[in-house]
Amino acid sequence: MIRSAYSHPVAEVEITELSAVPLNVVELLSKAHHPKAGAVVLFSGEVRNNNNGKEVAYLDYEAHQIMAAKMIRTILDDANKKWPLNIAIAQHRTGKVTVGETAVVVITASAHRSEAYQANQYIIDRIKHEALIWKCEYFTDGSHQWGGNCSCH
Amino acid sequence: MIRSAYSHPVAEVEITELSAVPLNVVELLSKAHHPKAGAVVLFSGEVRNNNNGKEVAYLDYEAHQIMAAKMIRTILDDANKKWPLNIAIAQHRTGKVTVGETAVVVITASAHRSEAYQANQYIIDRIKHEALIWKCEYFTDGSHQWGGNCSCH
Amino acid sequence: MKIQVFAVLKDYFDREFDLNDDITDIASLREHLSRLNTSAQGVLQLCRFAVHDEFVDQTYNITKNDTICIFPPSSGG
Amino acid sequence: MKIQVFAVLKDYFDREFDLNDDITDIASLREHLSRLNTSAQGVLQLCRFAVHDEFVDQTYNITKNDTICIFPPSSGG
Repeated sequence: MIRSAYSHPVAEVEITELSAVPLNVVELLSKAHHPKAGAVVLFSGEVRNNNNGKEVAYLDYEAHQIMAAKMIRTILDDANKKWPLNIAIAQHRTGKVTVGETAVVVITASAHRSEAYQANQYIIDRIKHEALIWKCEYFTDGSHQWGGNCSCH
Repeated sequence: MIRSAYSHPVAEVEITELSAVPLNVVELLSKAHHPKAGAVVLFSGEVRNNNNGKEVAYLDYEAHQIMAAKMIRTILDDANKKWPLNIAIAQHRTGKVTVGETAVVVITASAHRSEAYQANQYIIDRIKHEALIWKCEYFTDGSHQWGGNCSCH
Repeated sequence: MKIQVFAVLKDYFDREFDLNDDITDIASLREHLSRLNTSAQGVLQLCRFAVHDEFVDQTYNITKNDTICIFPPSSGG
Repeated sequence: MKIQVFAVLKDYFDREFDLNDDITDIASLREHLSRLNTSAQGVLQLCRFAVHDEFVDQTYNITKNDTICIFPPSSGG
């Protein structure tokens, strides 16, 4: 469960940091409104059909559920300390994610847009580098590759 | 009508640059997928309930329809030249927009997220500064103020 | 010529009006309007002008049938 | 002690297994596993370790009932 902001007036949104079922980006966005927020920025990390010249069949995400969820909460808290955000939410898929599906979504909202963009990028950068979530790419040629490089760096 | 990318493989999305009716952000987002795009960034500029300490009742946007639409197309084209985007769309409201409603939306998608963020910010910055669209704020105290500062700079 | 004004300029002029004075370029038009309503002088200094949906500069030669749009600084979003 | 490995480490070890050897800290555990499967030596050098859902460093004293998680470098998204 994420409380969607830290020290500022907040729209309470309850979201699990990790989800084993497809992320409902549209529903998350529809929740991400706040009367004091003039700027909403959404990032959706989606599975591409190719990586390093190989055709991707699907990805499989493994996570240390407890620690990964806690790290995402910490990252969101840190973002809320750095910027005056009205909303900061993030959700990451686990399990099999097919081409075109969303693997991770981050939504930030603030009075002015510069903060919403900065916080959004900060959150996704840290989730990608720090959270205990691993990607395995399965290619159409039958091979697979554990992530080291993420699909959208 | 916007063709959603310039010199790259494109998901064709037909969107009017200006809309006199509420923007359907969720529908725009649901269109903004592309098999080669690993990163989708959406910006929604929404009407805040206050500005400079005064309570906002609603905004009213006036545009030079033909020239504003053309400028938005040019800005999107320029973004497509600067970054390898799969999707670049933007839509701006005209007329009366109430608190919490979206005044402008920009969606960009690219293989990697850095380009999607950069292009998104570039597009909204230029739309805000260059497009022939004017905002008039109507406050709950009955006063009004033609824009000079935008509500989410 | 026909004049169309936008946004805050509507607080000083009609949205659309005809001018039959002998004004031949944009610079003179701006001076003329500044005299018509001195309160608008400051904002007129910041305005851009367009004819036939294209921006024109101060030296543009106005013809009788032109419609001239006058744009204050814009602020979208 | 019980060992749980994640991601690419599953190509080299079982997902979860018991070790009864006389290993007392994380540094020795890493060495031990590197000997068990030399192909994993490189990635083990990059791994982080956790006990009871908290990261632990190389000097952590392992007790018999600990479950030790071993995490390769992560790459979300």
